Amino acid sequence: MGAVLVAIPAVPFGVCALLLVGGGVASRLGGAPAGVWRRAAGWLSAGGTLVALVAALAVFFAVRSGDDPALRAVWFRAGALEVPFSLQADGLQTVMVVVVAAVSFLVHLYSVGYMHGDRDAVVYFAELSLFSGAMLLLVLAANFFLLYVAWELVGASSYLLISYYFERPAAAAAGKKAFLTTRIGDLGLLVGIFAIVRQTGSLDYGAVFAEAQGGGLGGAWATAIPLLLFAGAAGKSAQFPLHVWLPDAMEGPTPVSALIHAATMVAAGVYLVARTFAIFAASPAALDVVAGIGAFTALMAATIAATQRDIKKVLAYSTISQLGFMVAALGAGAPAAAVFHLFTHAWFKATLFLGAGSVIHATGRQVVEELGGLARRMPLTAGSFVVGALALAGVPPFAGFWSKEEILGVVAASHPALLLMLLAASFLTAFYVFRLVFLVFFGPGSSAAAGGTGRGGEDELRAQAKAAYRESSAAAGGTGRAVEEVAPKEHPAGLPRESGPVMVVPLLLLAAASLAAGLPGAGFLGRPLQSFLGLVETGEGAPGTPVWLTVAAVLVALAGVALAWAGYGRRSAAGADLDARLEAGAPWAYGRVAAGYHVDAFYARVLIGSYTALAGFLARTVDAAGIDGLVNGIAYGTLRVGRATRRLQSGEVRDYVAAVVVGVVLLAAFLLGAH
Amino acid sequence: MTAVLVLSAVLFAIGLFGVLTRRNAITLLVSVEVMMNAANLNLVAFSRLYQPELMTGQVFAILGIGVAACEAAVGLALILTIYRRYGSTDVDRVRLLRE
Amino acid sequence: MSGAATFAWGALWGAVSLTIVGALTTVLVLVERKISGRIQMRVGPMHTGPHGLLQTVADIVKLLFKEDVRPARADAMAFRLGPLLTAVPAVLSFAVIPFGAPLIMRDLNVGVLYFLAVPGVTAVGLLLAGWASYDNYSFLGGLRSSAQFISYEIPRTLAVVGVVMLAGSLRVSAVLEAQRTVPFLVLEPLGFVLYLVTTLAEVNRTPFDIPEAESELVAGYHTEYSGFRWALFFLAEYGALFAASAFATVLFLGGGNGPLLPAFVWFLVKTLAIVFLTMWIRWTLPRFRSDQLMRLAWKVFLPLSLVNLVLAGLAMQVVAG
Amino acid sequence: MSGGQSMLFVLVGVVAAVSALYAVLTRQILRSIMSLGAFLTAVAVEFYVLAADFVSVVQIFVYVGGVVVLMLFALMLSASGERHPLAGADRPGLGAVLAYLVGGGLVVASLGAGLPEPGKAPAQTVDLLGRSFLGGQLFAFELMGVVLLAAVVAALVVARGERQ
Repeated sequence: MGAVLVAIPAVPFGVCALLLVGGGVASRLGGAPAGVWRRAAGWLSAGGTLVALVAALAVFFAVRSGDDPALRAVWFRAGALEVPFSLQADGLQTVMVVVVAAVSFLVHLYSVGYMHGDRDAVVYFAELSLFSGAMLLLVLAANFFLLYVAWELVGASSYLLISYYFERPAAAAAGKKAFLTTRIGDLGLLVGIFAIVRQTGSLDYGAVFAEAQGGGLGGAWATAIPLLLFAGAAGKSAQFPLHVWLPDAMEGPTPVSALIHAATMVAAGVYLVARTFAIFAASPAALDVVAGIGAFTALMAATIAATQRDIKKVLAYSTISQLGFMVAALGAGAPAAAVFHLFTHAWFKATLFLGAGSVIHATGRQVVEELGGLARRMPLTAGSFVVGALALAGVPPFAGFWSKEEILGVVAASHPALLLMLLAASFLTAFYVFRLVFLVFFGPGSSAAAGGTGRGGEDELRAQAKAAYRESSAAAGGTGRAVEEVAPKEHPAGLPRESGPVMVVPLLLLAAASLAAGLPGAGFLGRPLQSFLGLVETGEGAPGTPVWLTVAAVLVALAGVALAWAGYGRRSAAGADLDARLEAGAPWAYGRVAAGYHVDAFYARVLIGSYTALAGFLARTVDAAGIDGLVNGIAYGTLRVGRATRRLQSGEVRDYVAAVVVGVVLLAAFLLGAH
Repeated sequence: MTAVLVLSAVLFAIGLFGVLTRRNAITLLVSVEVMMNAANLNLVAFSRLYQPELMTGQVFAILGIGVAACEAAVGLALILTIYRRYGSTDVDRVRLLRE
Repeated sequence: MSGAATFAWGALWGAVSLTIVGALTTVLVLVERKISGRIQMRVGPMHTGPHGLLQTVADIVKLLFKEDVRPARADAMAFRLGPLLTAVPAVLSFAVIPFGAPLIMRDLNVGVLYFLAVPGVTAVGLLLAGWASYDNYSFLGGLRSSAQFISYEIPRTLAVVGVVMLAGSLRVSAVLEAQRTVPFLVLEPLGFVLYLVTTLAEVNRTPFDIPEAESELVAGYHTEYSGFRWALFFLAEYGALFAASAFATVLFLGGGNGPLLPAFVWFLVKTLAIVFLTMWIRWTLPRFRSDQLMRLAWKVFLPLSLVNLVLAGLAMQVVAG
Repeated sequence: MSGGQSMLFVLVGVVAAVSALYAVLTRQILRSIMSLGAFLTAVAVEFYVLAADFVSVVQIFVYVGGVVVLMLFALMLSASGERHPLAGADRPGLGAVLAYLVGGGLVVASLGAGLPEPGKAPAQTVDLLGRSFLGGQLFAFELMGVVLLAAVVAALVVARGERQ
């Protein structure tokens, strides 16, 4: 089974290398080979993740039949520390690997259609494969060192993917922002790992967890280590205050957003905490911090999401909010519930994102006011989007209901004070997602008559890419007409229509999953998923959500849906009715919320501004005056001394001889005197 | 033995005086040769005094003579070059070492 | 031998040497003129004395009483030193020539080297003479002669080194002892030829007699000399010729070794045979040009003398059996 | 050294010192060189008196027959325009003081050392010297060869360099 474990991350990595090397060769050859390779890249890449998925399923069934696959080899030694190269697949990791592999596969498949005709498709798929491979490695790693390597690989490849349209300043900036923001968390993780090595002398999961459960971390470290690890998790999982990168990351291609949000990058943080929960369990204080941050993030992001006008922005804040739910569950001592929500969230968020991508792909727009009435034009997309929305809102029996209800249950049991925040967040969740549904798919189609000249930045770029493609083809000797036939025609001038099967099939599959994904963890089925995970829990007593809470949750969700319908769905030309009214009612507050509480501006002004000021001070005062002054002073002093002593150099050999003789005489006199 | 040492000291001083005062490159060389001979004299004398059977001092005296020959050859080549360049063998005119 | 005795013996030998050289020069000049006459189908000097035997004696008398002409702007000291420094080494080199078993002034430890070193000073004399004359032709002649002298000194010394290797000593008596059975001419024919040819150059004999080239340099470094000083150059030339021939006898022909006759006689016979050989060459061969001469020294004789060293090594193996 | 030899040594030593002094002091370069020749010959005699006959002959061979000739060549080639080149002296005061200090110091040290007279010299100097050269002092011998070669090459390069 060890070979299968290695194959899961290795195959996507191999595909990545193959794509890049082959792409290099093909672009050297130019013309037809380059085109063929570009078209083949997507299928190769998807094939790689399919292999990973099959392997992951094999692992899953092996684990379920009682096997415990693991691989262990010594990687290298550093002094007394032995760094192993070890993979393993216990319950949690098996579930994660299956989810990651499955979502990756679907996103790859979807990308084949979405990226069709893109100039740099080979690079895109290579990066996507790298990302998937890194994520799979992260999930399978059995020691902290390998985990950290994979962790950074995920960060690096996400940077590449987010700034894929690097010609666009916003995309480049977003990639940089994501990378730098998560690095802050990564630093915490790294220090945490150092602390772990220092306290336990081992990197191995098993050894470290055993030590932690036995209270071996010692005193303050027992709290500091989980908090440091959580810093890493907060970075990757976009928890307050490190959440700012996620909305901007929407600058990447939509499939990338889906991949990042649904199952991979943001899940890494939650997975990390769940994986190392044995360490967290040793420190109630750390758990309280985690729970507080989670709940706060959930509510804050939900309010922001309710005010956004860009589909992808709404979904981005929604992800942050849902991650807040998961983190709150972790803080409440129920990692199983968090993973369960992660599991269900993966499916329905992927559904929503791919649906949104489908809409953008078809219309070239992504601002809600410019869209509408698409349900008739794109029924399949609309249907699956609604399924995803219901799941997100927590309406039974969709997937989100089961997991969210469980989270509410554990939080109510451990941190009652936070329950209200989460309920409010639930309400807002239902509200903003159905606001999206009503504005985009129902009502008068403000976008129905629009041509392909929308202001969707992404599509603009795609159009540019196509133009460039045409130019290069023309330069290669083709006639203009032949090029026109070769160039992809996804955007007929005219009405938007349903996307092609490559995009719709994954969408439908995901929608089905969004409907059913709650069942493995549902209480009435005995919660097989949670027990399969085999995680340590700190929650007291039997987990189970009180009936009143279930009822309250459902009612809250329905209330949100109803408010959305009232605000946006009822009237035919509703448009931004409720938005306008809210904004008019409390312009000050609404603006603050819509701007994400100005966290970004705060960072820009306080952190970056002060840092820049400090750097400026150092450069102008300390460096220019102090250090440079010292260096220049030394140089000037040397020059002056040289000028002064130059007179001694008469250039006459006899003078030098005389000097030597004088020296000899003096030395002899000295020696004789000493004698 | 004392006579040898005194003679050698006197010769050395004479050569040194020449090196310090003479202006012409050839006479400089002459003075240096005087000094070297003074040293050779000492070498031979001490060889006889302490190691008459080993001849080490004489070996080095011969070595010194060889070095003197080399020095003369190279020095004179330099003098010729200097003469061709400056039209004189006075070292005072050769002040490239200064700046 | 005490210091005083050494001094007395040296003075005696110096006087004897000087007499020998003077007499030899007188005789050899006559002999040469006679031989040259025979070679050139003439009779040579015939009028002074019977068959012209007193011709050179008369010449010497003439030279001794001739006016000593010195160029007006010549450097007086150098002008006087020049001929002296050419003549004195020739006389000094007689100190290590073994005319017979007891007839050698000092059988030095380093006799062979002494014989090579002392005539080396001649180069200084040649330069001085040419320089002091304040005459461009003399100056050039002096430079050429001394350059020639120094150049040929190297292959000459190396040729002698072969003999020293075979004899295993620098002592003249040891060299002779080593040739008791076989003269080194047999073991070292190349060395002998090299020594002979380079000796011709050293003593300015044809085909290397540049100073005699009237057409080019008006007789070279001694153009401006006359009278007694000129006689000194003559003395030096013939003294050196005889000394070099005598040393050829010592080094290659076994010195005084020979049957029946006394060593002294054998030595003179052999030496005079070589002297005759040089005269024969002089009146037979044409002269080299100055540049050809130098090229010959550095590009032919120097490599040949190195080859000779290797051959001497082989000969040592043969002797050692 | 016997009494006669000591006397000879002192006598020749005086000659050497006088000729050295003249070589250093005279304004005529030619005379300086000639005087050097005399000095070198005197030193060669001193070597002989000190029972270093091989060194003595080498001194004549190399110095008188080689170095002095080279110096004459240099003089004549470099001063061909002026037949009696004169060379002055600078700062004789400083030179005299320094030379007096060094020489005086050395003389005082020599007188104060009280070294014994050397014993009888070995007879086979050349044999011993040869064994020393090819035995214990082989490195010095080889080094001298290398130095000579380097000097020949250097002299050639320096003398030819200007013509390019």
